[in-house]
Amino acid sequence: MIELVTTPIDREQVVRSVASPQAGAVATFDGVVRDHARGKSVTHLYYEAYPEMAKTEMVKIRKQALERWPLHGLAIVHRTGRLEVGESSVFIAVASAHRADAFEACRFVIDTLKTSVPIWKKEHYRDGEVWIEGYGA
Amino acid sequence: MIELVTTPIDREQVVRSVASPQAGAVATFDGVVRDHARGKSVTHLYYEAYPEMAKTEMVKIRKQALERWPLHGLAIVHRTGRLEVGESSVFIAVASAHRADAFEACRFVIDTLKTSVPIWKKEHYRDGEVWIEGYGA
Amino acid sequence: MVVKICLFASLRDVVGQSEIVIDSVPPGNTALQVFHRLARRFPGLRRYRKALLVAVNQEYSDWDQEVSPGDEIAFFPPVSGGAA
Amino acid sequence: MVVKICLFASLRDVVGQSEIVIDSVPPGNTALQVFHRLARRFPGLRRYRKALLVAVNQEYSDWDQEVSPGDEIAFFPPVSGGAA
Repeated sequence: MIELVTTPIDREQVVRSVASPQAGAVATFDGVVRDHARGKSVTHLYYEAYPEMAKTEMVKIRKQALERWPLHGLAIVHRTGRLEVGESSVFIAVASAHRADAFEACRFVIDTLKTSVPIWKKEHYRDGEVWIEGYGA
Repeated sequence: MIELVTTPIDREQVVRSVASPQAGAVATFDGVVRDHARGKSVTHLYYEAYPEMAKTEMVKIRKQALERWPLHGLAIVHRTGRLEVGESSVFIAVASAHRADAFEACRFVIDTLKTSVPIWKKEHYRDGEVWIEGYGA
Repeated sequence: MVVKICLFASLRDVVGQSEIVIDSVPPGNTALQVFHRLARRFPGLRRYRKALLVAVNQEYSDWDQEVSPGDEIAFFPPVSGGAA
Repeated sequence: MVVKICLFASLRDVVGQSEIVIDSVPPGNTALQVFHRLARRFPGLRRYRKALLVAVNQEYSDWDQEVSPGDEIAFFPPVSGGAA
């Protein structure tokens, strides 16, 4: 499952999409909007994507991970638009027979996603807003 | 949240228990009953715990992780009794400001749990059953 | 030749639109030359040049790649998706 | 003195019960001596000795720890919880 969505991410649905009777381990990563960043209080975030390319890049990352680790399932869902504090911007689920593979692949996916998938976030504060661009923000 | 349960684990409830407005990352690990092990087809598992001590050891692991990484929440739930293929035996959720801490702490918890928490599993096959004891089984 | 340009995040804010069609690009122009052509119209873009990424037809591209008629050329800042 | 012994997994299967109260343990006995006393009654336990863990009052313990009246002594195989 590779999806760009504009509504809240249903984590259980994503986890179920990677389930397999052969999988003994499911690792997930959930990226959540924090109430503070760069020393400022965040009121909400806005995520913008280059949608077609973002999806292409997410498919590539999934393919790389499936080639590199023996996995039974891998799903990536990224949300765009306005997100409130506590809401999930990205959710990754990885299923494998053994836990090391699930952990490593999950980490690889989020690390790679953050440098290659064309999605940007704008942080909104009580007194302004700023695009957070690049360099592992 | 540290719990030993005998009914299905509600993952969403566990994830919600670690949520915090300061947490930007939630890593989870879900240990699931596989349909095969040691070259045999598994029909179901039976988990037995030394309940009071298991809980004490889980509390210790949580404390160690909270001392070692800056975390906003950490929950461990282990299920005992009869489990079918695809059901979760253990679910761990870790929340932190940044993802590296959540991943590392989550990995630490499952690795340590598997060597120190007094819980044993019996694998049931079509033609028999065997206690899986020790050494990272 | 005609190319379509897509802009995102702060670049889109500078230009005030997310898509621009340019119809005066000389054949053989590189992605960098297209950017400079755009920056002449929108000088506010110049300060982004150093940290910019470019994609041609939704694939990351080099700045010296020659563009073709009808290409979709996207300029954008380093990405910041994910969170945490 | 009286101690309570708890057995788990395959050890419990060998003995046929999960708790045994022993009332004839000499003062100063170690956890290992308690195990040997139990193994005299249930010889099937002997083959587990090498890979066994012991807990006294729900804390992992050394085999040479002296036990006290009323202690809860648990013998069990290396753990295998978790899955995967």
